[in-house]
Amino acid sequence: MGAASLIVLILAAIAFSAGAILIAKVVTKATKNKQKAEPYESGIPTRGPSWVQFNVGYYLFALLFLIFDVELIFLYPWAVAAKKVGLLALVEIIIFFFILFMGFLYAHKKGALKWK
Amino acid sequence: MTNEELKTTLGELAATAVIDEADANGWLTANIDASNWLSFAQSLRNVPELQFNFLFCLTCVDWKTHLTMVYHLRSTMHKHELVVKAKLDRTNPEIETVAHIWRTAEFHEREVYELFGVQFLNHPDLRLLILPDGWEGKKPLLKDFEDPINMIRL
Amino acid sequence: MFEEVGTTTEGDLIINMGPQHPATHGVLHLVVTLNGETIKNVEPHLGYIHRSIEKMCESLTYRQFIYVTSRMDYLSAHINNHACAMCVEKGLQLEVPPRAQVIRVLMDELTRLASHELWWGAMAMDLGAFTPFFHAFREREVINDIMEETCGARLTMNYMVPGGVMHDLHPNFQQRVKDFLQLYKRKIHEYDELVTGNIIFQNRMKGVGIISPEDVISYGCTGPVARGSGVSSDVRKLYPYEIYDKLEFDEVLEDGCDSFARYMVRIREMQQSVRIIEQLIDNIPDGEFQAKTKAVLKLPKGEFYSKAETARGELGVYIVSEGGTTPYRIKFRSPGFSNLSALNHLVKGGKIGDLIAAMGTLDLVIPDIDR
Amino acid sequence: MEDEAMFLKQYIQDIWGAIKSLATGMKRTGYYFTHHKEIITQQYPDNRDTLVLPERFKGEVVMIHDENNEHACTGCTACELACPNATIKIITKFDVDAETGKKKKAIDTFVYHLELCTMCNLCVEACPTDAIKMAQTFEHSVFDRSQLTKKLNKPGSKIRAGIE
Amino acid sequence: MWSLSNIAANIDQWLNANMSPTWALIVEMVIAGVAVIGLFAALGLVLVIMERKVSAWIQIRLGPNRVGPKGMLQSLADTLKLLVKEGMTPGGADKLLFNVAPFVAMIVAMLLLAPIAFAKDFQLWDLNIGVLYISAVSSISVISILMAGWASNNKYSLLGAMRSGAQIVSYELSAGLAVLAIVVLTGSLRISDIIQAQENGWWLFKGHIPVIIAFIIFIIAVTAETNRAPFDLAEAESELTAGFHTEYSGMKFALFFLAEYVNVFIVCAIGATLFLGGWMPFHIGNWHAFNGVMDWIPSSVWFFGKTFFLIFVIMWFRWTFPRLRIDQLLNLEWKYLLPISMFNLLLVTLIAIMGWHF
Repeated sequence: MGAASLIVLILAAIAFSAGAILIAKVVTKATKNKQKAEPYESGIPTRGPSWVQFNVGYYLFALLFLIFDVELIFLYPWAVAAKKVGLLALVEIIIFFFILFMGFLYAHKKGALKWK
Repeated sequence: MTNEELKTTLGELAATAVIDEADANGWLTANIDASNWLSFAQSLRNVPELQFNFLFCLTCVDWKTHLTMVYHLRSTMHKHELVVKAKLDRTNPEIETVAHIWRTAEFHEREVYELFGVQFLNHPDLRLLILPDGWEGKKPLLKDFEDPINMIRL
Repeated sequence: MFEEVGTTTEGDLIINMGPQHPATHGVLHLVVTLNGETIKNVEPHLGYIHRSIEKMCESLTYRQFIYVTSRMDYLSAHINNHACAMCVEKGLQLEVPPRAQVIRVLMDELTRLASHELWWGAMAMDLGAFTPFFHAFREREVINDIMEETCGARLTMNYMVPGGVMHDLHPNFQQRVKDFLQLYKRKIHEYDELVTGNIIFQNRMKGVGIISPEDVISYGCTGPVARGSGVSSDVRKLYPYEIYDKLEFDEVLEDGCDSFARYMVRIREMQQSVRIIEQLIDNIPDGEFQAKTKAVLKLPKGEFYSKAETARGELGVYIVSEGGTTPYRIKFRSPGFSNLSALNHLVKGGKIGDLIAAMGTLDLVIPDIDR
Repeated sequence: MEDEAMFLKQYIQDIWGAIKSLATGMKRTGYYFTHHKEIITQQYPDNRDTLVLPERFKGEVVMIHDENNEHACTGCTACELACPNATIKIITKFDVDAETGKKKKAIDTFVYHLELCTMCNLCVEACPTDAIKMAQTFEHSVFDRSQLTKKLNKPGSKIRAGIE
Repeated sequence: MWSLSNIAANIDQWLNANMSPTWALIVEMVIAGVAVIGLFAALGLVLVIMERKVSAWIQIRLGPNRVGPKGMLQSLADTLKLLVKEGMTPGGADKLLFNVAPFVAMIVAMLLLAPIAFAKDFQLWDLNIGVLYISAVSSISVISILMAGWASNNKYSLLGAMRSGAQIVSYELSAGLAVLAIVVLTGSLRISDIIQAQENGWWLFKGHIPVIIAFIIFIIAVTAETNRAPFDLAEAESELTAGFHTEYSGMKFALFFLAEYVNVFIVCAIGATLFLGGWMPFHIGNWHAFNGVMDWIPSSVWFFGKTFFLIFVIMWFRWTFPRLRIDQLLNLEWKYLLPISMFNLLLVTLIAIMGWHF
């Protein structure tokens, strides 16, 4: 069916979700009260803002991922061609991985992979 | 250390302490003045022959005329036990905290504070632990506590 | 809305865990200060199930107050009752018949086994493994059935009375306990396969929630928490009551000081309990199961303190008597209360997952702490 | 080089040990997945007919009546005193003995508050004439709390002769 | 012979014979849309009851057995229950993000269906970069979780979202490297080519130990990517109550729930396609009689059989293992899975280039 199928799928997902939510809206009887709208925190009113500046630990991994994911994208065309190119492809990828691995070791030594 | 030896050591340590004979549990009771408690506690913990390092029970008794703090101490090294009692004024009960000597006292003193109203001087964190916020004033375990809603008299 | 983001410069997050939280097993309320995943401070707030049992007991007679104590640490109900009965007996200077002593010890050990079973399952569930919970209940149900047959109830038995036990053992008791021991021995290796040996579990537990022997004593921790740090604290060995001094069993000590050590203490303690039950089950002496007592019990004026080893540690019962039929003041030194006070020390600097693991190995029963 | 070799050996050993421990656990759960005979759950409301509770099970307090509708309760209130929760309330009356004309204390109503009862068995222990016992019923839920307050002596019942 | 592709071709013929090409295409699209929605709903129902039965049997319980024969309609009853539940939006929440997040989750799950070959010649879009498409689109799923967690204005949700952010992006790498091993062996990114390459044997059996290692890494990584236990830190029940969907209720929660299960299905389908030959029947060398019997089984049965087997394995993990801690989770990825899968890829390349595979 080709690329048109993507539109079909997106529309189907939206129709399905929206339909389900709408049916639920029609079927349910909603009541409003103040306690109900409070965020759940084990039954105790929350203290302080929920949207806080977050610990850097999580982001480090996102940054690392960015580096490696770019590398992964480079690998896709290589992977398709590897079999045809032959041993040269292997040598190339070893060099590529070596450089990458050095970077990885550097990050490791720097303690970027240690959770703080 | 046997009770006899304990008695002599304690006598030397704090002349003001009145040592009772062993009770039904076989433990000596040292009655001390509330103002001497902190220094007495420190020596109980630190004197090498005594080494009472384990405060296994801390509570208070309401005698209607006065309160009595009761400390049950044990030494895990020397395997001896001692009860220390300190008489407190009922209207304004105050005693030094021992939370820095035996850390378990921190929670137990908070419990006594809210259930009996004893003020522990220099306690690091003397707030309500069990009772809901805003309870201040009424002390449930005192004998004259009344709560007509939640207490059912049989 | 987004302006607020910058205002908390440190990025600390204060989270309420409990009273309605899957990991706190009851109504414990922890206020946790977090920085990212790292715990900076944990502060327990108690009292959600406080019934003031100590106050209630002041208006109950010496026969009546024992039943209330089943509701403290409901998983060690027998042992609580036992400690109270012993305290009253101390006051009355009552000799418990040998048969009653053996029955009491048997029941205590079965209770301890059942309690540890539940703890094992619940702790594995805290760590995210659901299956062990049901497997633990398989064995625990058998113990509960045995209890039900002899005591008439599964959880709050009220089987101990001053001077002995309420009924004699059920005729089936011996056989059913033996069957249970058979089953237990057949299944014990599954505990190791499912949880103890699991690499994820070990990594979650080892080096987490460390507490040194000195701190254990200072915080007044008892039971498996103390023994996990190598501090000898088993009341059954140190201050033997009933017939414990005639029995062959080891006090389980581990020197890891971490959560895994506490875990291993309980696992090995189960085996010691089985050992005690095996020694006694064929040697229950004949005779009375209850000493003769007066209809109305009156304790002489004085103070009485008795202690027993519950599944969670040392339970102390302190009765101040004025010579009447009811205690003037009663204090329960519950093991959970002291153990909980060490929680902040255990988890400070750890992750949220460590808090769950450390709390699991403290084996908190909230009614025991709140009383 | 020695160090690296040692590190690599340790690394592989770690992985091997980890996989082995995980496989052991999966073997155990796999065993139960395929062995349905080990299932231990009961189907509660379905097995009501075959459900046997032990005779000592403490479900609720009942008064024993024999076939002549006679019970053994003298109205001594020992159970009322023994109860920690004020579950039992005994209302007595004075029967006049038809033959001798003497007044005799007897039970009028034995009120039992099931909603307050904690099944501690102390009343049964205290009873000098074994008039009450614990029954094995356990399905106590009702829609109205007042239904939990029960009268234990059956209507028209009287005390069995010879019980003092 | 009866097969899904024949039915599709017949419908196509019939439509083109009776209508103009444009209308035929539109009708086909509608049919396809209805079909995927039906597949979605059916998958949700089947996987939920499967999960509950698997967990029950592992936990020596009976599991649901009241609704329908042997409890098989239980998940239908659950759906009805969720339908009549009120969908709440917490007071302080970012309303737009909060309500859009479940849609994003659903769209991502739906889009991933496009290149999957459900049976012989039965595929929505056999694009030439199928594998790349899958890994690209599946990366978006983390956005829905981050949106949901951030918008909820709930601390548990925020922590859960942050955790899953770090987790999903990390495990994406080793999953990608494991997939690349097959791409190297096949030399194509097209799903149909990959399946065709396994005509005489599945890669898992043809590719020696390195492919088996790649397969294990793939299974571990996708378990983590779909936030399933033992990697369910984003919704770590005993730590963060329900993690990123703590505040979701009613149908919005159901959509997240459904998206999670469909994601599990999709990653297992991809695993089955890459390593177990997709719809290819099981053949053994020259056993022609045996191979004939295997060929007789419809290709869609093969595909769903393999996929559900992998789903079972993932469920088996969930009901056996305790959860990892966040730092251990990332350690596992960065210190073990990533280096191993990089090294493994080299080995696979060597095998592929030297033609050592069968």
